[in-house]
Amino acid sequence: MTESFPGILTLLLGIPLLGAVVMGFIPRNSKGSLFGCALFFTVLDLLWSLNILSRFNSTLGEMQFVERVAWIPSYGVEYFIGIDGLSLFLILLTTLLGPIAILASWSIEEKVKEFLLFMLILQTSMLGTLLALDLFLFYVFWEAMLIPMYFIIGVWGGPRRIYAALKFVIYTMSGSLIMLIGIIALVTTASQLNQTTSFDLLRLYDLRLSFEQQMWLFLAFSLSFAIKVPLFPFHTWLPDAHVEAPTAGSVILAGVMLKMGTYGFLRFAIPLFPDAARAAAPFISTLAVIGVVYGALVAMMQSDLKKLVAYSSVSHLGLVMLGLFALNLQGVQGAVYQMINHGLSTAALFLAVGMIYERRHSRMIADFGGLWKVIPLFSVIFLVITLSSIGLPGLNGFVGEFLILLGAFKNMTPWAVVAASGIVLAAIYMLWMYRRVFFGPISPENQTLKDVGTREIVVLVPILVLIVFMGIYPKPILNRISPSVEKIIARMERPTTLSRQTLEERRTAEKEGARHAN
Amino acid sequence: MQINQVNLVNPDTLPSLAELWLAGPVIEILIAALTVLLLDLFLKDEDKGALTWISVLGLATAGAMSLVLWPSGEGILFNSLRIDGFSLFFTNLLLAAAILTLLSSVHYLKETNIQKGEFHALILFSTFGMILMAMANDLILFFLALETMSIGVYVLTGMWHQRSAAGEAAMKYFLNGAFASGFLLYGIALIYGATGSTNLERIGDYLSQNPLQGNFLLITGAVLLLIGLAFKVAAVPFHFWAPDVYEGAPTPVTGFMAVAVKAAAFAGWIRIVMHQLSPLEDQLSFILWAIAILTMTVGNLLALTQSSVKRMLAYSSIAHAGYLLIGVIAGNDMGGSAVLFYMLVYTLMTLGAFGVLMALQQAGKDNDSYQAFAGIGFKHRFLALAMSIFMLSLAGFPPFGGFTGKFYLFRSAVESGHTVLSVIAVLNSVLSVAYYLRVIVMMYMQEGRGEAKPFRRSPYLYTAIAITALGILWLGVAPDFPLELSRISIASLR
Amino acid sequence: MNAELITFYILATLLIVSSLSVIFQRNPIYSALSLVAALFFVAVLFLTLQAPMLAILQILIYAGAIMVIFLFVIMLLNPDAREPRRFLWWGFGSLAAGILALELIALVIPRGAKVWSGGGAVGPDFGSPKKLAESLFTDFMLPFEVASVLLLVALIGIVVLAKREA
Amino acid sequence: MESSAVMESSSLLRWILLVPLLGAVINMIFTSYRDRKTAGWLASIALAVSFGLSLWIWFGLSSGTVLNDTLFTWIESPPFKVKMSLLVDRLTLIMLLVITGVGLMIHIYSLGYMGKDEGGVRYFAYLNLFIFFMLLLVLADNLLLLFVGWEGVGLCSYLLIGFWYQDHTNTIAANKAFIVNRIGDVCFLLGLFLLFWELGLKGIWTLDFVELKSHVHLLSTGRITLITLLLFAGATGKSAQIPLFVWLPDAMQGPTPVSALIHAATMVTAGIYMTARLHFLFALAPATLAVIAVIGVLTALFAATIATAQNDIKRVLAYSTISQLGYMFLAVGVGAYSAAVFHLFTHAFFKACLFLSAGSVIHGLQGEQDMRKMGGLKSYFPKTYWTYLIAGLALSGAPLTAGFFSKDQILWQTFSHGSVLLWFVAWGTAGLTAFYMFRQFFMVFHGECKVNDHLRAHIHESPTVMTAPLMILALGSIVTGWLGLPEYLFGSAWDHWLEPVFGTQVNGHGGVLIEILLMLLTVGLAAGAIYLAYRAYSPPWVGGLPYRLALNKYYVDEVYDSLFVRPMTRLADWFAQIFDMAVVDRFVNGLAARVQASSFFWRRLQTGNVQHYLLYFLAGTLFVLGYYLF
Amino acid sequence: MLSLNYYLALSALIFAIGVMGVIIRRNLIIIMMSIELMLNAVNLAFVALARSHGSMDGQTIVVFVMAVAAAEAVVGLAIVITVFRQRQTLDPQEMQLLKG
Repeated sequence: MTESFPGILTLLLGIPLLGAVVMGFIPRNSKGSLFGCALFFTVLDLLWSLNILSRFNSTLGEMQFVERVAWIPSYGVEYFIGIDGLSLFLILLTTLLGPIAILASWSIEEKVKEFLLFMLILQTSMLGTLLALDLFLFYVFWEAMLIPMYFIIGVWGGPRRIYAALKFVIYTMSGSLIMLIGIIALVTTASQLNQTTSFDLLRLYDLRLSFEQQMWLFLAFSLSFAIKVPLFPFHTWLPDAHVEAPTAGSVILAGVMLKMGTYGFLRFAIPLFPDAARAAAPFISTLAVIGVVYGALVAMMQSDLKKLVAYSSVSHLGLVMLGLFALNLQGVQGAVYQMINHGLSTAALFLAVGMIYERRHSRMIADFGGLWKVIPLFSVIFLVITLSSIGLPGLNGFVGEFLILLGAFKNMTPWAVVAASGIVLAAIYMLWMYRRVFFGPISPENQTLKDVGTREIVVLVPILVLIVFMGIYPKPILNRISPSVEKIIARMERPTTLSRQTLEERRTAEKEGARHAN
Repeated sequence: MQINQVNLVNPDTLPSLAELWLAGPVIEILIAALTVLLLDLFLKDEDKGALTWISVLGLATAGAMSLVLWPSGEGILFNSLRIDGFSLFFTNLLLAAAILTLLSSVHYLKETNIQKGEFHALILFSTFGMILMAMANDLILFFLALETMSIGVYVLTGMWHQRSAAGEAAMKYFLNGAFASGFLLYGIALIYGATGSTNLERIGDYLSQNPLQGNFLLITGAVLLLIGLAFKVAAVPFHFWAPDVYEGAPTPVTGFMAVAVKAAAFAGWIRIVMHQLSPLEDQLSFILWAIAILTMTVGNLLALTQSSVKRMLAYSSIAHAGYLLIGVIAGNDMGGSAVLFYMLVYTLMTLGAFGVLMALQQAGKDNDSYQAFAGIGFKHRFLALAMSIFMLSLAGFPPFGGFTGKFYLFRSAVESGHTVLSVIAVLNSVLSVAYYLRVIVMMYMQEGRGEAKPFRRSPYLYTAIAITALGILWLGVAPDFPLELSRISIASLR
Repeated sequence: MNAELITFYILATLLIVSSLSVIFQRNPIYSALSLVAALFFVAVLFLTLQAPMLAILQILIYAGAIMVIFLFVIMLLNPDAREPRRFLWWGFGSLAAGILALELIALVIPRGAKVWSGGGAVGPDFGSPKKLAESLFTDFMLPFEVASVLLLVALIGIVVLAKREA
Repeated sequence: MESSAVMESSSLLRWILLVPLLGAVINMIFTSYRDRKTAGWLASIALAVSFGLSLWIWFGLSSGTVLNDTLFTWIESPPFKVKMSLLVDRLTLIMLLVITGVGLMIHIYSLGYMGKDEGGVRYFAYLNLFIFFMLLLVLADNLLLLFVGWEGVGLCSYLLIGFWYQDHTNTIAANKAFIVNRIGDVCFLLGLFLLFWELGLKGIWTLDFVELKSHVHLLSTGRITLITLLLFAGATGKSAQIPLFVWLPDAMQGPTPVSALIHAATMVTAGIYMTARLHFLFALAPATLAVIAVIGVLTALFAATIATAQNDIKRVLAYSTISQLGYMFLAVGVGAYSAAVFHLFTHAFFKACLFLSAGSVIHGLQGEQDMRKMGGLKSYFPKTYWTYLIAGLALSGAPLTAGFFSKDQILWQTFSHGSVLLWFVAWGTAGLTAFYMFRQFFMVFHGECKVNDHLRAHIHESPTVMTAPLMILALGSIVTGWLGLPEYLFGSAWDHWLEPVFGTQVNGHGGVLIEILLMLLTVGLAAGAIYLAYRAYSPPWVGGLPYRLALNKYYVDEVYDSLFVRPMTRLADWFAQIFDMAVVDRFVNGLAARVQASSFFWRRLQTGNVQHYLLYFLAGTLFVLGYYLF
Repeated sequence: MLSLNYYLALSALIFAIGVMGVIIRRNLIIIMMSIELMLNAVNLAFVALARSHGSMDGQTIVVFVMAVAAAEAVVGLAIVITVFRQRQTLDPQEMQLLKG
């Protein structure tokens, strides 16, 4: 079911880029038309992704809308993209958050054009990361994501933006470059076994590697993904980046980028190296669970709203990781679902925090209190988001958390039990924060805050609707996720690798063959 | 009487016209150089712009001639030059580097009162030397070509009289260079002693027919030769001259040195060490390995805390030499072509970066501290954008050429079993991100202190920068054609 | 011990002594003169190796031309002869150079490998101008041409460098 | 819910749920556009509709029939599948009637009580939302959906406790309630997981009550014990049992009708409902049942002793609630589910009535809750006085009141179950109950009036909209008991009604005589206690150590604080302030700093002296050559 | 005919002496003379090797080396003159503008 080259997915990738090009022709000082242009193209992209959703065949676990064109034949690199249940909703999440983040950046006054350009480029590169089925292509997008984000944090960020941006890039990059070596080593091994060089992920899936090889490669891949997730103890770039990033940056960072890590595990590290993944599961789950508890405890003590949300991400994504490494349908499906949930709720939290910040120019919890009195509507919205984030049944967060824990409970009971305590801790820190910000007596400087305006409602309502919808009726989403997850699970359970001995034999045979050929 | 005797030499052994015709591109450069020298005497100062055009035209003609004339795999002029794809690749690479250098230096020279005619002539002569280095099939020819290039560059370094650092740099460069030449020459002597010839092909024959184990004369020769080459590419621990010289030299010369000299030396490295001396691979690999690791680590580590961008770029070029050595160590065809490809990318990135530095030059003085970049990001968008591309590419971010090149290098290393080396290289890359991004930080994320005055609008320079930036993008996005070229070039060595 | 060897030893000793004198003389002029002596001894050694033409060239070019330039520059600049001597640094330098000599000798003197044994038979006109010219204009024709370019470059170089600002 | 039960589909059920939800949503959306009165009426009407529907079902439901209403598949992750599906059997129906009936009374009462509060609209929205979740809890046909209601009511409880959000103590109490509940909820979830996977091992993938019932026997007793213990741990949170009862007294910070509805009549009984719903599971785990019984009776005693020393009018009632819930769990523990539900039912009436009456008093006194500042209020609150008295008598177990029958049944079942010790403690607690109840009654309504003069001028009896529900509930406090008369009188209509759910309860040994004897003992004890309370408004041991312990609630909060809360916050603080920055991040930044420092260090090699460079060059050469030498 | 080894050893020795001079002397002109010594050492080696191989190549090469030596010497001295004009010294250690 390969599509012809500029197919619908290429269009999906191309629309934001086209927007960036068009924006080049808009004068620098007309903020309105710049925003209009960016919004137009991101909304167009959203609509297009909805079109893809409607055409998506929910019964298939295979890649759909696949496009495959040779790109760098001398490397064996292809422009090979496709979509399946794992990426579908992350893509929708990305296209949804794109216009929302842009709309939320209205308060940016300086260098608007550049900002929007970076947002559009970021959009393309994130979508590309999710769509790529060629390891090289994936890596290109994966790294390319960093650049616009680096600028967004570094130029439009808070007082310590430079430190944060640099830390973000260097930290992430140190992981991904190790992965690059992993990719190279994998492809090299594959080309020695198959006699052709190809970065085609789907073909690499079928590769049988020895356990030792798998372990090394898995390590290389997971380091990169673990930093992105971020898994404890690789998380310290996250609070810095979040605190300093402008609202849109935080939204995209938390909403989409962190998912790239977990998505990477799911798409690459686990299915490519199933035995290693299974062997590493206890170890990674331990880190994940530490992350759940640790993130929650640290979040509890934060005095800065953004930092709190940032650490809550550490906690939540720990849970996602636990689900992934439960390595059963419930856990993985829940993890995928939870990725989307976290994308929505954390993005919404950052948006909301950004809105307060715009009003009050402070993110310190201590500066607030009793806000419900003056901005009740905002408070209610914030409450719903908070509740989604702590996994209240009936809202989206619960479905994901429940499935994750259900899955984890089966395969790794002790971890699940500890992780479940994260649910309590989440309630503690989120509600404590909520209480300190929105409840209590109101101080005079907060008396004059304005409630949410139309633009802000437009920003938040789609997320709220999804939060509720996904909590009550997750079936259409879960249905589309599960065939792909089942495929991965099935891959995990296929007969294990060739023994090392056979592999050695094969390799020596090949070497000899090559020698004879010379 | 002597002359008569010479005439008695069998005319058949003299080079035919066809052979000379094949050497045409090289000769063309000489012609251009001499033309420039002569015209310089007659042209009035305001007309000296023509010199640029003559030089560029000469170089471009040489390139065109090489593309048209050169068949593959021939040795000419008593087999001392080889005309093959490899030569073709490097010839054009070096010509391009020279052209870009000349284009971007037009205004720089005007500001700094560097003698224009001599500058052009020396650049052309050096280029001539470099091209011969890439083509040389004879160690002695290689040495002479290297000396031609070196002496040209020594002089270029010291040409800027007003700047006393330039004299110092020239002195340092010269002393180090002559010292290293001594070792190189000693190495050639020993190789000659071991094999009885300086012709690479005959050396190759010798190597393939004789046992190498314990042949210390040969190995010592090869090692000393290696050291000489390592000096030219500024590999650690033979690199110490590089930062000082790069900093002290006029910026166009620095760019030319960082790119062309290195490219020529790597051409020698590939043709001699990687290709002809490949039977010695086992003996040399450890030394190469150590040098490569040291080079990239020291280069990156010391670049980290520089306060001058020019000097940072000097260290960065050391580090890049280390990356390039990975390809040499890999030793396979892929490694060779990776070096070629990366050399191409590196040429564009580095020339571009130095071009931007030239644009920042003010009132006849170099303005190359990080501070000079402060806040230019949103004032001088083109320069800042180009510089960002260069920096990101140097740091190895996709979708720029630097990434593709590094990818190919690492790939060759992994393929030949040097995974550890590539991991070390990768960690070094991480280190390098810090200082490359610092330039971007300066440009976009910090406010200028009012220092950044309007830059001179120099169409030549800006064209050169634009060409390099676009080239890097091209190499990053659609690298297939140049990759194929580099692969064919390496294959032509066999 | 045959005469050859004795000659060699004498020449070698003289060469070494004059070389050391080059680097240990305080006054550059004495150094230069020592160098001339050293070059001369090298020329004599060339003769023992059947390279008469080279011996002549050595004396003509080196002692004649190059050394004159050296002396000229020394006179021109008339540098202060007092040069601070730091013994630690000298120690380092000599130690390193000594090790270098030892290493080179240890590596170069072939240990057991009989790649060649010195002193093959050569014709009587070996080293003659004719032979040299033959070699120079056939196999080494291109290097010869390049050498001329090299000298041209050097020429331009000194003009550029040494010319005073207008 | 016999296996023979007839399953009937009825789309009526969903409307029971949806109407309150709709009310809540409408009120929520139009918070700022709607006046309080309309909002209140809207909420009440929504509830009335639900009540009407419940009644309709009650009349229509024939014995042995189970109604089912499947909406859609909720979560599916094969083999896991849970539907949004509702189920009504007789047990559910009782709960439905309690929730909607008592709820309706409280809604109406709230019209008066909250009529002047500025957050009135929000209040009614919350209240309706609560009703929705509570109905969901009891209507759920599977464990997970039940859990949704379970957490949902927790949320509403949180919102309502913190209703007056401008006061920190309220919101702190709200947080405490939610978090303590969550601890229980997590245990509940874990129990659910265990149940699901254990059954899965047997090839049964379900959480439906009906299917669970027919398959749980496949599980081993050990597993069931673990599962039930975890589920019960969940119940201790929601139903305020030891050790998770601490939130309930604080929950009294909410508006009094809320205390009546959520923290007395409905939500806190969710734990009882859950165990009753899963009685087939608990029945297979005798060890768990024993634990439940012991915890139940201990909670009953413990809370009752605290209640004797409290001076806050609502706190006494709160501890009383805890104590009564303990009774219910005692009943569950001895296998008397029917009795437990019966007590739940009657307790809903009289405790709601008590709370609302107390609310009436508080309302009249403009928010005063300290009983020491009351006294002699009989004349000011003629109607409230009587409703309070009737409900109080019912709580104390005065003969012929509802409490008399239901509590007596529990005591008898305990005794006949063979647990004399448990019976004895429960019996003693009954005395304590009567004592604290009437201590409160006398302190509030009799004796000298200690209300200050300023307030006294404004004391007023509540309007009819508040007293009417009081009277209805008071009536209920008496007549509901008659549904479950003991065997020796007319037999229990109640037990028959619930027979399809719990099966026939076999109450073995003993006999009528002993039953009557025990009953007399209880009544006598209660009468004595009331007399004691009449004589000495405060317990005779005032000032003693036991009194001080009881007054300070046995320092449980403090103990928890120093055992759990403070260590955790200290740990969190250490993580956040020290570990994260000084260890995790320091490692990262330290690495960077180390690299930078070494950069500076190695830069010093680059001296600028060319001869140094040459020496380095030479040294490099020497190393390289040396490598070949050695 | 002497063994080649004598000449090679002598050449190495002279080379080392040249190196030593380059490193320890603090006069640019003498340093350059030392470099000439190094080149002469190489020349000696070339001639000796040419003799032992019986091929003229080595001798021819020496001619080129002389050319290179001459070119280096003049350019070097020109640089020395420039530097001397700027700094009035021939001590390389006093030229440390560029470092770090």
